[in-house]
This record gives sequence, structure tokens and C-alpha cells, in this order.
Amino acid sequence: MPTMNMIQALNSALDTMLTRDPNVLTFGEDAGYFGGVFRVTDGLQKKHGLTRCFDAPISEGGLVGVAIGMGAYGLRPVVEVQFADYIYPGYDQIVSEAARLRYRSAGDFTAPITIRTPYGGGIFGGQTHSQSPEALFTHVAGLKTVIPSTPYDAKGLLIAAIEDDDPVIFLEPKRIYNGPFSGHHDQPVQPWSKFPESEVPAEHYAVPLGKAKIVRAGGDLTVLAYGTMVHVAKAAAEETGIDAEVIDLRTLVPLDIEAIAASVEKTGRCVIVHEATRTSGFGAELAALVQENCFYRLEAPIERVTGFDTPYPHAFEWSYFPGPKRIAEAMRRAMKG
Amino acid sequence: MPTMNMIQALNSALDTMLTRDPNVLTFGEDAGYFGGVFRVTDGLQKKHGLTRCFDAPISEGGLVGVAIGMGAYGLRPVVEVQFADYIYPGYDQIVSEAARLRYRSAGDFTAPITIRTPYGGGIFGGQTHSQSPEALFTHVAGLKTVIPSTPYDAKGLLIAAIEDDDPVIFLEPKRIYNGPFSGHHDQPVQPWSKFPESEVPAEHYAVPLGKAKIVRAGGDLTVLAYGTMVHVAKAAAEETGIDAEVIDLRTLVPLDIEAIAASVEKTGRCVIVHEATRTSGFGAELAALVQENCFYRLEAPIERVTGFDTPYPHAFEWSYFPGPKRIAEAMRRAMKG
Amino acid sequence: PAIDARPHDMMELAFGLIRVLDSAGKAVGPWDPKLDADTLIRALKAMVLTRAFDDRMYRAQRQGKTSFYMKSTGEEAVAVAAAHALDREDMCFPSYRQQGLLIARGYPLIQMMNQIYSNAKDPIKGRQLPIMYSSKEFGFFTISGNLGTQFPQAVGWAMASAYKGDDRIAASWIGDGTTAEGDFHYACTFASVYRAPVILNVVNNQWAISSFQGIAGGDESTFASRGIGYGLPSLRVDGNDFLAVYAATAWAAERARANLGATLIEIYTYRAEGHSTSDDPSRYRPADEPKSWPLGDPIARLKQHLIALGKWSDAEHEAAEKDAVEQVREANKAAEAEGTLGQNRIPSLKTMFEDVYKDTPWHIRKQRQELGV
Amino acid sequence: PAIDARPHDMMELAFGLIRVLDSAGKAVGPWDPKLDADTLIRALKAMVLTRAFDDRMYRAQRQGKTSFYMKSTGEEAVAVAAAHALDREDMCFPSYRQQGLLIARGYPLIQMMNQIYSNAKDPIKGRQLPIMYSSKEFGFFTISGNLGTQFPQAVGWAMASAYKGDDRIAASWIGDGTTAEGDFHYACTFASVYRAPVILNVVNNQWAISSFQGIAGGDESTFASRGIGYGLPSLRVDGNDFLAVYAATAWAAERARANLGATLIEIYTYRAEGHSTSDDPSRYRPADEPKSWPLGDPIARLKQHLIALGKWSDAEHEAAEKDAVEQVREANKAAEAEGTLGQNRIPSLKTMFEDVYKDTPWHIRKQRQELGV
Ligand SMILES: Cc1ncc(C[n+]2csc(CCOP(=O)(O)OP(=O)(O)O)c2C)c(N)n1
Ligand SMILES: Cc1ncc(C[n+]2csc(CCOP(=O)(O)OP(=O)(O)O)c2C)c(N)n1
Ligand SMILES: [Mg+2]
Ligand SMILES: [Mg+2]
Repeated sequence: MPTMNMIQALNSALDTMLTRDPNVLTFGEDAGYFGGVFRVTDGLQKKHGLTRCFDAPISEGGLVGVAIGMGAYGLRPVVEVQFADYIYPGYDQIVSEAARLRYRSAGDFTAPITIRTPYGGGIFGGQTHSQSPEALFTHVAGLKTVIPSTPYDAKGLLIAAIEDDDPVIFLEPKRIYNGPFSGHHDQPVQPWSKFPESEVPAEHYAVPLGKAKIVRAGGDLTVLAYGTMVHVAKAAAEETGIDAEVIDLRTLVPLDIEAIAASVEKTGRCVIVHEATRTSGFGAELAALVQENCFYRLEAPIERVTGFDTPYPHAFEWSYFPGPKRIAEAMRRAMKG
Repeated sequence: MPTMNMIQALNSALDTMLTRDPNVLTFGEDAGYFGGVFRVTDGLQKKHGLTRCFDAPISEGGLVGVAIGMGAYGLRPVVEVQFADYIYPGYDQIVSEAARLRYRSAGDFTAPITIRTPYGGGIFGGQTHSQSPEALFTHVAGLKTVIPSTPYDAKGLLIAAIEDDDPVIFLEPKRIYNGPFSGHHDQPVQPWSKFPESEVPAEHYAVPLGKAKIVRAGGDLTVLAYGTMVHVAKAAAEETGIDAEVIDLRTLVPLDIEAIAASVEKTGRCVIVHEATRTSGFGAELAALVQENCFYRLEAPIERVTGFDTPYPHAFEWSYFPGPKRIAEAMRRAMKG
Repeated sequence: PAIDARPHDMMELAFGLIRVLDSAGKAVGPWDPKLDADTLIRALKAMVLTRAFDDRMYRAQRQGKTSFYMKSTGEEAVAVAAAHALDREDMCFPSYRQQGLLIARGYPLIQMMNQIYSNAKDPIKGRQLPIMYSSKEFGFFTISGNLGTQFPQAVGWAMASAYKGDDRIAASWIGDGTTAEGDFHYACTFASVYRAPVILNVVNNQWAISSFQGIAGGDESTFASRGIGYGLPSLRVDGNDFLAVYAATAWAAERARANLGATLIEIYTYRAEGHSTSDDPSRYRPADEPKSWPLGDPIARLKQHLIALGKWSDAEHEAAEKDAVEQVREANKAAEAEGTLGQNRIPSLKTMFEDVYKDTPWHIRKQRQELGV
Repeated sequence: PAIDARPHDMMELAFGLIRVLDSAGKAVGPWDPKLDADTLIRALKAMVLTRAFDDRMYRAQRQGKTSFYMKSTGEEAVAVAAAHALDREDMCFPSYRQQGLLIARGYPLIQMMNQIYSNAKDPIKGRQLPIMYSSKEFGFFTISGNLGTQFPQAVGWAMASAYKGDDRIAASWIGDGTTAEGDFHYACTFASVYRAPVILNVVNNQWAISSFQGIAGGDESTFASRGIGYGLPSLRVDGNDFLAVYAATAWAAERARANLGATLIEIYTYRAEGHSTSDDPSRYRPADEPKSWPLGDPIARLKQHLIALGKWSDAEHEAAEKDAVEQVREANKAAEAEGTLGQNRIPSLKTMFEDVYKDTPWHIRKQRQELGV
């Protein structure tokens, strides 16, 4: 089986769908001839032609608006937004239109579109190349929000997103495009090729939306994470020696509540980890749900380890990033509690 | 003391500030000559002139962008966005610019602007005149989010917002512009003039941001609400006969955590109420904070009574609206729990 | 001009005003579409029916049978001329003031009324404010409450049609005030860059609720001239002249179908009545302004033309008006029998939770169950 | 044209190209600003210094001393000519490619470097990506990573200045690619409707990272012609001709100060190097394209002009270049002594939690304490 990093896996997902389904096309800023600033669409224009993979004006509102119209026609456009930090000019079209089309027309018109965008920190990108805006989408009924954490899932989830008949916000953890990240920035980065998750079938397969994955089994504590933080949380678990169960949510909406509840019912303790700012982050929804579902089983307050409620500051990359140290402290607090 | 409904109180706040501070001006769609579709700026152009209160193009992005530039110059613009449902085209300027200006320039430039907008349901406005987007702002560091529930607070909080040196999202519960609302849509609406909160000083005063208010004292259960839902929650409390303490948050960010924690420490039970869709609504943050602060005192799961995770449907106004019945049921569950 | 003329060579059309009907009701000049009388009579009847529909539904709102209504009075030619100039299969992305498209295409009036009354037979299940119709079958895109969003969507639909080698084109309409939204700019940019087969119409009825078109920049230049900077052919048309609107639309449609790209059309008209049932125009414009509006009533002007042609008479017109009122009365009786707003004769409550997603996820199912349905 | 000429009567300026310097380096034509030699020499030195600064900082990034850098090579006249044509108190809302404004206005190079190195002396406390300078004192608005947002902000600042009867004006710059954002449209609309004293510059360097200007619509019409539809005077200028950029800017500034409103200027230039240190242009454009760019190097052209005037020589130019490199070397030594990125010689950690709000609220204080600072 081919070995791929996350960029290659995403490229393979697009290539697979462009090959299988003439209704799929993809476009975005620098996504055509050049192949995208992160190379995710590399070679697709050459292989599938100008009409299937093309460059777009710097106009996120236009990108999404046009994609919605294509979706209403019956295509399955995949839009690349160059950085999640730049998705806001398209926010109105996403929230007011893509998310509501099916409902307001009673199924007469739909928007089966996928909006891909790299998100998250850990790359010294400063406050406009490091954001994690997932909670701004999970609050909006009608949208699905998906975040992979491995090359294998990246391809399978992206294919599932493209084949899904509802609009999907597909957030790509750019920090782990080339290799997983323990959060120890002082340690050398290992390429994906060193890990089994880099074994990605060349052919079509889907990883179902709405299903979480236990990436580390454990009995004493449940850690909920997604994207880059899945790997950081795993590292923290190893280092503390706490028998923690780490769950990779993979899809935030619809959420795999069963997997979450089952784990917390078992452990009675829960730590939630994300890079986004804390207040009203998706961790808040997770904490609310966990206490609603497992209140009588909880033995300690649910802990949230998150980005701070400030913009992401360039010089303080590693103080801002919720690294293994902060996660480990929270895990210990949760074990004591 | 003059008696005012909420519209008159807001108008008085703007009039007071336009009179006191030459750096204050206000503009918006139909907000100038006409005085606003809800009449909040009625008479202000006539009294203060075309340069202080004027009409603007239908361009929420432009409204906010221009206001930020005025703020950077040193003015204190007050922008009216005609309905909160239409704020999204301005979302990028709010989130990427207004919220970050002070931080990214280390205080060199700031955006002391106020964005007023009517929000919420209960008026048969359908899905684009009924939304409650507060959580889309509470997640953004650098913004303050304020929601009044009475004429007195509306004037005092709006003046505080205008005088505040940070950008403030000021959400006005349009359902209670003319009178409080118990949630019983079949009962006649009482005008504000019948209630003491309509006694509004003609002169300048401020209600400090960040301070909640106990609007009903009680010992058995804490209900957290804001805007229209404060009145619905009070009605529900009366009807259940439960000795509930109802807290009007008034400011969501910065939040009055002390008032909340003190109450829940006393009651050990908590119900959170808002109109916005449930998933990732501000109720999630409140639930997370309450269990973080009062975990060992909680005797039952924290309940959330919210709008459903669908757009706000025209024909189902009263099934969608979180009325006294649903709140009462949640209160009873919380008491049993 | 020839449909393949260079936009740069027709710039003056963006500053002038394309007209066909003269004051005597004669069709004159190069834009005369030379339509046969039957077509003109069908169009006239559609405009009359649209006005009768608006009048009845306005009254229905005043009678408390629904929450809201918006008329297109004085602007009937905008939609009806387009409906005749476009192919039946072309896709329309309208604003809330082009109900004439549905009526001219023969969409059942009762369906429109069921939507307005949010009753159990409402095709969109009571989910939208009155007049926010949706009908894929009739090539009418679901109306959004958010201004302007349909403009780039129409461009995307047109790009998709071109991509598929489908010869259907798209058309969209926004108001003068809405041109200030980013969506106007997005639509023009993408339509220009990708030569999308789309017609972008700006309906300049001179008012945006209480704001005169100048607040959107209309005093500094024409809205049609906004197209020049994108290299789009840009036409400015007398919107109360059915033949002119028809001719401009037909020209743009032919151009689009020939893969020559998009056209921007400013349709210059006048909002003869209030913005909506929530509006009172006397607060911001002289009460007699509508009377003194120079470009006349599109129905009266087409009627005058047909009479001048000897194909129509006052008596026939009166009969047509009576017939329209009758059709509306009939449809309304049937619609009211299905229920009006507030009577609680609405779709079953469980439908409130459907269509948020194709398949209802657990959390929405759970919310439905909490409501006991 | 006269500053009070009607925009409609100068439309052709949006389709032409305003130039002053001919191929022999002589200043010709009506736009010759007739500047004295001292001013020209000062400007030339500022351009030379800007280029030397860019070269040094580019190397610094390659040496791993910072995370990112963006050069303005080949576009130095854009910012430097504006800095000379505007008053020192006028407010600039630049993109990331007008570092020449700060340099021409005498902002300390070491401050720019401290920002680039995110060291303890960084005036914006390590919070922004390199080159996102901010200096109210030097009339330089805080650079945003989000393209285009500064355009309507500049209009708002200008409206405020007019409101206050202050005679300072605002100027803003965006790139060709950025014109596709809604902010471009918002700025033009508000500038037109409120006659704001602002200069809106579109720096058409023909590339937006890997996208040729055509992807933004530049092949269908000029970017300057976008202003026509808003009734804005719209000029298209040779951006590598210092005198032309100076003249157009001075004309627009005089117009703005006379309360005649805003001007849109397309500055036609060429991005001679990569988009940024993260970019490799050989992947998307011919390697020799920069060499074959016809409009030349703005520094070489102004140098040639001064020599033609007999006010400058190759020797003096060489000396000026040496001096510039020396100034940069000096400043860089001092800046590196304060620390470069990764050395962890950064502002104190507690500052990370400051300036989110004027007063730090409890929840951010709590987060700071959790971090133990
Ligand atoms: C994004 C957005 N902003 C504001 C509104 C509120 N609004 C509804 S209609 C209207 C006026 C529109 O005027 P125009 O575009 O000229 O269309 P007309 O009503 O004249 O047909 C406004 C401001 C809205 N619906 N959407
Ligand atoms: C809103 C937004 N979208 C996308 C980007 C990513 N981006 C940064 S620079 C750039 C190209 C800008 O090109 P242009 O406007 O021509 O300016 P130039 O770099 O040529 O000076 C892009 C797409 C961004 N910074 N902001
Ligand atoms: Mg209008
Ligand atoms: Mg460029």
C-alpha cells in the first residue's frame, strides 16, 4: 500500500473523486496551476484539466457563493480556502446560505459542497495563520464540521465529505501535514512515513462522518481531542503514565456522543483539549454534553486545555500552544479531583 | 422621572451621548432621516444634524470597516445593523479587525466602536429576522458582548458600551422593545410603562459592563438568562413555584462569574436559558464554567433550555421559542435530579 | 449592438437609457424586439395578474391572515418581461420582488398563497417568511432573506451549466440598495473572469426602504456603469417599458448562450408603493411622488401599445383585469380553506426538525423527542 | 486635468497609462511634477535604502533569524513616491508591501528589524508576523494579515478627518489580487457616497502569489476602470515611474484636501521577486520574466533622470548604495543584539495576555495565572 503524508492523502482523495465523479471539481486561491500553497491540489489541473481544478480570485465570499450555486445545479464543488483565518469574508454565504438552503427550500435546493481549509497553530504563523475557528461552524445548524488527524483518515473523511449531501467544513490541521506532532517542538519531527497511519490505499474508500475513534485505550481518564491535539494528548498520556483513553472526535458535528459517553461512563473523568480560544470554544459544548450525559458518574470537574483568550501571538508560539505540559497538568488535576 | 420603553431608552442613550461627546456619531441602513426601522434613531438626525446621524449603504462589511477607521481616528461611532441576522457580511471586519486592533498594534490603534443590532425571536420574523448569534461573538477574544433586558439597563448599558474603549457588540432583544414578554404569546402584551424598569433618567448614567443582576432571589435553583429570556424565566419561576434565583447576565463577555458561582454555590442546581441554537451556544460555555467552578456543589446535571438546532421556522414560532413550559420542565428536572 | 461586440465599445449604453415605447405607445428604435401580439397580450395579462395578486395578498396581510407581504407594484415589467425573454428552463435567482417570474411561468397561485399563509400545504413547510418562494421545477431559486447572496450563486450555477455543456443560462436580480453588498462585487468579478452565462440585473427602483438610490452611490454614476470596470457589457434600460426590458434581456440571453459571457443590466424603474407591509413611505418621501413619476406604469404603457397596434381595447383590458381578480379570488378561497397564519393549521410539528440535514442526526432527533413529537 | 474636473470627463485616464519619464530619462508631458533635485535625490536614496533593507531582511530569514519576510523589490516607487507626495501627517493604510512608506518617513530601521525578529524590543511585542508593522506616530496603520480590510478603514478614517474639519487625508494600498475582496467594493462605495478625502491605490504588480492579474479580472478591463462605476476619478499610472506616481498622488491629495472627494489610482508595476520567503515563483512563471519586464526598474529610471538632469552620477549612486547597505548593516547589528526569533529573547510572557482589552478581564487574568505568570 502506498505511503502518504497528509497532503498526499488529501491530494489522493481529490484525485480519486475527480476521477470517479464528473460532478466533482475543485478551485481556490492558487489552487489551480500552482497546486495550492500547501500543494494539496498539486498536479490535479494537469491531470484533470482547467475546468476541473482551477485558480480563483481572492474572494472567499465569492468562492463560497459560487460553490453554492454549483451545488444547487447538482455539482459537488470542493473549495479551498487558503487559511482558515481567511474564511470570514465567506462566513455569510456559509452560515446564511449553504447551511440553510435545504431547510428553507424544504429539500428543493441543496448545497453538497465541501470547504477545505488548513487551520491551527504550531507553525509560527502568527495570529492570521494559526486560528482554529471550528466553534464558529459547530454552532450553525445545517453544517457538518470534520477534522482529520492522520493521512488515512484525511483521505477517507475528505471522500466522505465530498460524497455527503450536506455542506461540510473540512478543517485540516496544517501542523501535521507532514508528520505527527507530540507538542515537543524541541524534538525532531518524524515524517508520516514512519507511522502506520501513513499507509493509504490508492483507491476509493470512505471513513464515515460522525464516528469518533479511540486512539489510545485507557480506564482512568477520558481525553477528548481532534486534529493536531490528538497527537499531543497521546504524548501527554504516555508521559504522565496515566491510564488515559484518548478519543479522536474526527467529526464535531454530528458528534459521536455514544463513544464519548461510553468512555466517560467508564473512566468518570474527562479532559478536553483544543487549540481554539477557550471561551465558547467547542470544548464548552463537549463539557456541557459530558456533564449532561454522565453527571452521576463524574468524579472530578471536566478540565479544558485550550488556546488562551487572546489572538495567537507570533513570538509566544510555544507558550500559547496547548502543549503536553499543560495537558499533563490538567490530567493530573482530573485524576486528583 | 420619564417613562420609556426600550426603544425610547436606547434613543435617549444615543441622544445623551451625541449631546455630551462630539466624537460620538451614529449611522446605519435607514438609521438617518427615517430614524431606523425600529425607530431607535428617530429624531436624532433632525436634532444633531446630518454629520452626526446618517443613512448608510446596505453594506454591513462597509459599515463596520468604516467604523473601525473612525475609531482608529479617535471617534466613537455607533453602528446600527438592521437585524442581527444580517451582521455576517461584517463578520470579517468585526472578528479579524475590530477585535484584534489593540492587540496586534500593542495599543497603538484601537476600535472603540459599538455595534447595535436587534436580535431574537418571538415576532414571527422567520429565519432571517429572529436569530440570536451571541455565541459567534463571545468566542472572539477582544470583543465584549452586551444584552439588556429592560429600558433602564438598555440606556445605561448602551452608554457604558459607547464609553468603553473596546469594541462592543450590543444585542437588543427586539421582542421586548415595547414591553416585557412572559413567553405566553396568547396573553396580552403589557407595555413597559406598567413596569418600574421603564423609569429611565433623562440624563447621563451608566450601568457597568460585566455585572450581572439578580432579578429574582431564590434558594433552590439558579436560572441563568439574558435578553427576552430573563422575563420568560421569571414567569416560569413564578408558575412552578420553585424558589428559583433568576440571574440576568447583562454582559456575556466579560462575564460576571462571581455572581453566577455565588448563586450556584447556594442552590446547587442550575438551568441555563437562551434562544440561540443549542449546539455551541453560549449556554455551553456557561455550563462548562458552572461545573468548573461549582462541581462539588452540584446536585443535578446543569440543564440547557435553548432554541433547537434548526433555523428559526416561521410557522412554528411558538414551538421553537423556548417558552415557560419548556423552562418549567427543565427546572423540575433540575430539582429532581 | 452585435452580441459579440466588445464591451468597451458599448460603454455609452451604461450611461443612457434603452427605450422602445414612445410617449404615443409606438415601438421605435433599434431595440424593438418585434414581438407578435399574442405574446404581448400574454405578457400583459401576466402583469395584470401579478398586480391583482399583490393587491389581494397585501389585503390579506392587513386582515391579519399572514405576517408580512411585499408588492411589486409598478415593477411588474421587470419580472414578466424576463420570464418571456428567457427560456422556460433558464434558472432564476430573484430577489423578493420578482414574483412576476412565477406568475408568468404559470406557477399555481394557490401554492404561492399556501406559502404566504404558512399553512399545511405550504410547499416549503412553513419555514420561511411569506413571499420567500422556492420552486426548482419552475426555475425559481429559493429566496433568501439576506440581500444579495443570490448574485454570486447565480454565477456559480451558470458556471456549472457551462461546465456541463448545458445550454441553460442563469439570471439574477438585486435591488439598487443591494449593490452595496460584497455579493454584487463577487458576482461581477467571477462572471467576468469565468465568462459565466448569466444575466446580472440591478433593479433600480430608486428606493431601498427609506434610502434613495444616492445612498448606494446612484447619484455619482449609473449602476449599469459599475459593470464597465469588470469588462462586462452593461445596459441601462427603462424598466417600465416592457419591450425595452424584453429586448435587453433577450440580447443578453443570446450573448450568454453563445458563450460570450455575462451582461449587467440596470433596470431603471420606480417602487410605486411601500417597501413592505411593515413600511410607511409617507415618513420619508412625498406622498405624491408615485403620481409624478415620469416613466409611467408598465401595464398602462403596454396596454397603450397594444391598443395602438389595434390588437387590444379598453373593454378587453377591463375584462382581463376582472378575470385576474377572479383567478386570484378563486385561488385565495382555496388557500384560505387550507388555513391562514395563526389558525395553527400548519405542517406537522415533526417537520420542523427535518431537512436541516439530509439525514437527521441524533442531537436533532433528541430535541424533537424532548418536544414530544 | 483640473482637480475639480468631472470624473465622467476623465474616464480615458482609467484606460491609459500616466507616464512622465521617457526612455531617455527626460521628464515630459502634462503630469511632470517639476520637483527640485534635492527632493528627487532624497527619494532616490529612500528607494535605494528600501531595497537594501529588503535584501538584508530576506537574507536574515534565510539564515533562520526570523520566520517570514516579504520584499517590495521593483515596487519601491509605489510607496516612496506616495511618502513624498503626501503630507507627513496624512494617514497611510498600507498592505504588507509598502515598507517604503516607513523608510521614506524616517522610521528607525532598527524598530522595523526588532519587529521582524520578534525580539524584546519589538514595538508590537512579538504579537505579529514579521513586516506587520504599526506606527501611529509615523502615520502607518497596523498591517493586517487579512487582505483588503484596510481599504474601508481608510475611508472611515478619512470621513472622521473630514467630520473633524481636520485637513489630513488618508491613503490606502491593496494589490491587484485583493481587489476581488468585498472590502474593495465597500471602500469605493463609501468613498463615493460620502466624498471621503482618501486616495485608494490598487498596486497592480500583476501577480497575486501564483495568480496572474487576469484571475482578478485584469484581462477584461483595467483595475482603474473599476472606479468609473462609482463616479470616482480613476487614474492608471506607470508605477515604476517615480515622477508619474508622485504626480498622480499629489493630484489626488490636492483634490481630497479641497473636499472634492476620493480618487482611485491603479499603480501598474511588477513584482520582481517571489511573493514572500515562502514562495518559489519559478513554479508558476518563466524565470526570465522579471528581466524582460518592459517598464524597467524604478530606481534605475529615477537615477537615469537625475543623471540626465546633471544632478547625479554613477559614482554618487554607488556611494548612496554603499551608504544604504551600511545603514542597514548597522541597524541590523543593533537589532540582532536585541535578539532574533527562536533565541527566546522575547517580551515578558505576561505581555501575551495584555491589550486584548484595555483592562484585562478576570478570565484572561486567570489564564495568565494558570501559566504561572
Ligand atoms: C444583508 C442584509 N442587510 C439588510 C437587510 C434588510 N433589508 C431588507 S430589504 C432592504 C432594502 C433593499 O433595497 P433594494 O436593494 O433597493 O431592493 P428593493 O427593496 O428596492 O427591491 C433592507 C435594507 C437584509 N434583508 N439583508
Ligand atoms: C482574506 C485573505 N485571503 C487570502 C489571503 C492569503 N494571501 C496572502 S497574500 C495573497 C496574494 C495577494 O496578492 P495581491 O493582492 O496582488 O498583493 P501582492 O502580494 O501582489 O502585493 C494571498 C492570497 C489573505 N492574506 N487574506
Ligand atoms: Mg430599491
Ligand atoms: Mg499583486
